[in-house]
Amino acid sequence: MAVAVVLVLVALGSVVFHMLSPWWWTPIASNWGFIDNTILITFWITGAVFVAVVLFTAYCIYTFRHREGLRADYEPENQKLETWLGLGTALGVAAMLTPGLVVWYQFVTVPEGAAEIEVVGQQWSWAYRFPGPDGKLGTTDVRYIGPDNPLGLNPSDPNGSDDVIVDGGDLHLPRGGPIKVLLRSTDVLHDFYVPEFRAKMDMIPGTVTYFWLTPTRDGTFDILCAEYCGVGHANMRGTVVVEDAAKQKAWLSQQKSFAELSARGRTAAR
Amino acid sequence: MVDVTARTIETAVPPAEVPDVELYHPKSWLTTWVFSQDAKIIAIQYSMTALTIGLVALVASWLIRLQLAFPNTFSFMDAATYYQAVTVHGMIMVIYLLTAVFLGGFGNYLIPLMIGARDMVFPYVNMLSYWIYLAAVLVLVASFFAPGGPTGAGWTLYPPQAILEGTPGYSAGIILMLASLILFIIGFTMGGLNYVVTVLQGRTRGMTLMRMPLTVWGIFTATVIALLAFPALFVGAVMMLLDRALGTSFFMPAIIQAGEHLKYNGGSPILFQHLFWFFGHPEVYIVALPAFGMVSDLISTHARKNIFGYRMMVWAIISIAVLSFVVWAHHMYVSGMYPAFGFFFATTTLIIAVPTALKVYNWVLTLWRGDIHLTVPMLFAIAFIVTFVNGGLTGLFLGNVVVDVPLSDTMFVVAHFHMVMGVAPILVVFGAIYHWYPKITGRMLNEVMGQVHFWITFLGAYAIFFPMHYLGLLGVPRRYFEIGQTSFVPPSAETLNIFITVVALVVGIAQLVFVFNLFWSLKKGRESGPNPWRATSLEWQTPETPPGHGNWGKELPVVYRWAYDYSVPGAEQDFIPQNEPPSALNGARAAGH
Amino acid sequence: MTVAETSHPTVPLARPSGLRGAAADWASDQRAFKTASWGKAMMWIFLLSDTFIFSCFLLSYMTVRMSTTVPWPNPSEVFALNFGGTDVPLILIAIMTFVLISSSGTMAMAVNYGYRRDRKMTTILIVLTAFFGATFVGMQAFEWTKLIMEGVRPWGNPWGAPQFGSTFFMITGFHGTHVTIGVLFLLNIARKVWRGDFDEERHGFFTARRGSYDNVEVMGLYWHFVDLVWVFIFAFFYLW
Amino acid sequence: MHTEHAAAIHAPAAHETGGHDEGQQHPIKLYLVVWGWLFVLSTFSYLVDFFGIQGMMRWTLIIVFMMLKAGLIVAIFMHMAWERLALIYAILLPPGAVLFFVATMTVESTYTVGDRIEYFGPTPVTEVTINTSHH
Ligand code: HEA
Ligand code: HEA
Ligand code: CUA
Ligand SMILES: [Cu+2]
Repeated sequence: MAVAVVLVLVALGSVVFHMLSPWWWTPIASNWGFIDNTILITFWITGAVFVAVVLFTAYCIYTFRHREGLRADYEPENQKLETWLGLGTALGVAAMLTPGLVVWYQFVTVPEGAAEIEVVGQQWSWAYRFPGPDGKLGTTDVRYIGPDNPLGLNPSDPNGSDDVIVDGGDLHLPRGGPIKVLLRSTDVLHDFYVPEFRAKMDMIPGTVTYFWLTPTRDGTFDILCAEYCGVGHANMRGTVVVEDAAKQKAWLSQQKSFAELSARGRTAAR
Repeated sequence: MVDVTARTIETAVPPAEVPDVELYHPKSWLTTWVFSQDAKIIAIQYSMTALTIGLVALVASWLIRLQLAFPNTFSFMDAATYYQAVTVHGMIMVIYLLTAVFLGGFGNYLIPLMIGARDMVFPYVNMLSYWIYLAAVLVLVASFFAPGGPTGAGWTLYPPQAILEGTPGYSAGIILMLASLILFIIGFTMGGLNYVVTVLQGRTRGMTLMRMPLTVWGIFTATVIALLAFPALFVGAVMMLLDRALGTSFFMPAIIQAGEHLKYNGGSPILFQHLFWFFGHPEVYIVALPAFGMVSDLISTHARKNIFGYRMMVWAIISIAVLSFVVWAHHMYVSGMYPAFGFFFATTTLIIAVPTALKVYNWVLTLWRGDIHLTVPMLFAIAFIVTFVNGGLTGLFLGNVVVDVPLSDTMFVVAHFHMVMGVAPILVVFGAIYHWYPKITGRMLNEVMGQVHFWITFLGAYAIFFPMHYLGLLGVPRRYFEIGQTSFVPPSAETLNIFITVVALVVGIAQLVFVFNLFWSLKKGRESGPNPWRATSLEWQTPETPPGHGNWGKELPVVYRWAYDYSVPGAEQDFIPQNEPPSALNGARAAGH
Repeated sequence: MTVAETSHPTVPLARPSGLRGAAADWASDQRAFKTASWGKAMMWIFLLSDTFIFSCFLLSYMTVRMSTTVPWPNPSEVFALNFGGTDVPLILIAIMTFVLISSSGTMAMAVNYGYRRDRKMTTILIVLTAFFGATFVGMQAFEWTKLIMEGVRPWGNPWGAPQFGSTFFMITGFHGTHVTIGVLFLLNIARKVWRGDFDEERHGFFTARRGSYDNVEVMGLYWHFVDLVWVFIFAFFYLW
Repeated sequence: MHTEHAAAIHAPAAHETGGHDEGQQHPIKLYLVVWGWLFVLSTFSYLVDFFGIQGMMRWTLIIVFMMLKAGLIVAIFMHMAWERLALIYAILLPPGAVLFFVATMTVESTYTVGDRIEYFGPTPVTEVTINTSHH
């Protein structure tokens, strides 16, 4: 009896908690509203299943609780029922999976002409690189990294010399256009994660990963590291500023290029 | 409808016997109680060791919760300690507690009894299995005291981080951890071969696979996948050990750390992730399938009704086991692996939900028109259904590749796997202990203490982990020593964290009631008699309780029916033991036709 | 719906063959593998698990080899031996392969003689197997020494990707360990055969179970497996 | 065909644990023939390398010889050919999971190496000295 009541309370309480929860996702700032929609679909379907299963359980417990003289039915199986339940579940699963796969297709397909930027993670800070006027990022290698070459650009790659390097500052992104974010790490795994963007991806040392997004809302957002990377993992923060393209361009033009940085490095060394 | 009971033996043929000379005969106190080759004793040794080390993991979870609720409060807590606590907590809970208690504990105790065998097929190897397991636990414990402490690499032990400076315990801790895992796998393999071969080759007369209790099915299948999944972890551990100790570069690309170029070059960090999850995903079913099996038996027995859709249950277990080998990369959706894998693995992952869902339906449908006795084991079983469904459904979020992108590595994942693994199977462990304790000791566990334990644990655990999903939805990452100042976490989340912690402490303390009950009832518990739950399966039909040497006295039982003949129409009692010959049932429909 | 079958322990049962037989075996009571003793079933399942271990080693080797951009040393040259001024590629490995295959041949025959209860031949053949096994390990030791002298280390080598040495030592080391363990067990079994333990169904030292010539076959399974693994190592490590 | 053979040679186990002493009995000649074939096949694989055959041809030959050898060992030496299908399937089907894993890793490592070449340049850096002081 008490169990049945408690189960009803658990089911309803969970729904009420869901409705009233102040801990809902952070307002979105990218094109990945599709992801939110998929989550919503999933919430609806799974929520309904959860409530149905728990309420039905509660009902059974109440109705078929032991009383003097009660005897259970003998019913080894009912294939028709099981088939229908199986089909219904498959349908529910398909209803969630299909939109999920469609959006995943969008997620892994970078639109033509997306601007490329690079984010580099290291224990426990972020650095960024923009292609210079030539629009191309130069090749890199961890083994080039040195005091005047913090991101390990290939000195002999002409594409790299005009690359703009932001080491230690905030990241500024232009609103409105698709951006392909290339992710690289120089030591261990990290994960570039901005809750408002929804998208995230691990950075793996020894290779380059990516995701893409279109920032849609101006603002200043936290960058977190979402893959455990040692004791400083929780302190590996950064800031990303989304602003309109002109402003972002102005900011970019104030940053140093690789050529400038290494020239400075060479003079300093002398 | 198939008449499952119709499968009976017409003539009683003399059962296949292991002659007495071939039984293990303990010769001294030491070989009876310590270096025992009797599966029942080994089972108790496994369980006690696992529960004891489990308490360590429970204490670690308090440390974790205290830090998350009250950052900057405790002087004993810094980031390194926190990550060590998280790692030790996760690793012990999954491997050294749940895997060991389900397979080494319940497996050893129940398999021979439930299939009508005198013991495991190779008792000596079985004994070695326990001692190697104990060694693995001791090596793990030794790492707590090693210079630098235990590893703080997270239970997933991802390289390069796991073996580099910057991770606590990167020098000695990780080496001991890997050594301990390797030992565990060797020990487990010795036991696992026994469980599998005993089920396949050691059953008594009339015990077909399709008459076995689902408990045996769950444990058997879990053992099979463990034997095939642990190799991947073994290989990963060996390779990481070499990377750490000899400086090989299996998982290590060129790395610069603190301005210094390390000697590594060209390795593949993501290879380890694949190896780990090729093991890791089956592993979560290794701890889920035995729970599925046992909970089926608890529900059936205490609802006095046959388990609904037995054959479907068996096929569901088998298909979950098979599918579990082709879904592993759902833990790696945002790992930077080849992006198109997402399509495949999302599909297989969600397909697994269908057999699992059928199992859930069948549990609930077993309650339907049952005669439900709300005993303590039954309460735990019901609580399992609720928490498992909740956790399983959040798994569907994570399995649906694109939905996983924002949720991965957040507290949502933590909430998911605690609900589905940290709560649901743990509830089954408790329920199963309340259920089988009378067979093991001859006494019942105290009912009042059981009720107290149940309510606090069930409601408490739900209150801990249900709200936690919402922290993840907010975007709070997992494995965060402290979230500190952010623009997106409202202050109210701190209150929520404190609430969770307080409940966790209460639930933790409540386990002491259970521990106390275990010891108290040993002497003071009500005597149970051989079959207090009036259950059908063979372990309740032993001539002695607790079962004596060789389990069955002179003759092995002969099995005439499946394990679920409850409330058979026309039968006198509401249960017919598996070894009750058809002729003994006056007019019961169960007689072979 | 299959009806439960019972197999009588002493009277032979005509069991169906093929797929129906498989279904009938799985649906029967007592034993799923009708022709396998406990020991044999256990060994087969252990070997299945071990197959997964070796496969994981090999696929890890494949992965690191395929993902590195550094050239891979040419095994054909690395494992060449110099005979009278000409380098014969891979010759040592070829000889090792023949030795191991021979040991497998003698082992298979030992099993056969065992079942014929020809104790003398069985013992001789098992000892011969152990001898071939030991020779194999010896040659492997030679090969290791040679490579180490040439500067190959687990963490690097003079010719290219460091993973070459790592995987080489790891995989051949793990295989060699299997061979070594096998040799020890072979000698033990040989002793038992020689002493007639299996004719008297004498109880094992550790276990209460009675000894029988089945044990020779179980040992053989292990030994052939070790050979089998070498076939794959030879193809994937040395010939790739 | 071989199952009838099996039925003929296997008197069922005399004893549950002891197995069956009637066990596997085949003419010794069979083993010698297989032994011979293994020698021949090994020689063939060796010759593939000796004559420096490259490309698809090399792979095909290596794999074919390997599979033939493995098949002979498992079927004859390990007596798999005379086991009942129940055992054969139980042993031969699970490695399918491994094959799937291998296929996955083939794709994964091709992807990795492609990325490495694209972003780090095709040739490794050799002119930069690697600091070996650590370790
Ligand atoms: C017992 C352990 C257990 C079990 C059973 C499961 C079950 C499932 N898990 Fe979970 N999982 C873990 C333990 C477990 N998991 C752990 C430990 C981790 C984290 C490891 C780490 O990173 O540290 C994890 C992480 C994890 C991830 C990775 C998340 C991430 O890191 O980003 C994913 C992603 O796919 C996932 C999915 C699933 C799915 C789809 C199921 C499914 O099997 C669930 C199926 C069940 C149901 C679906 C409920 C019953 C169904 C119904 C009642 C009907 C439904 C009806 C309709 C859909 C219409 N799990
Ligand atoms: C079975 C597995 C299991 C169980 C039972 C638990 C139980 C608990 N876990 Fe655990 N947890 C993990 C598996 C488990 N956990 C794993 C795998 C991780 C990931 C580690 C990583 O990231 O590397 C993790 C991580 C993890 C985190 C995330 C840390 C982080 O990411 O920063 C947190 C935070 O709250 C947490 C809390 C708790 C709490 C409060 C409990 C409990 O206190 C809940 C309440 C208690 C019970 C339900 C009773 C449990 C009973 C026993 C343990 C038996 C004890 C023995 C006897 C009674 C004799 N756990
Ligand atoms: Cu960087 Cu976590
Ligand atoms: Cu999983």
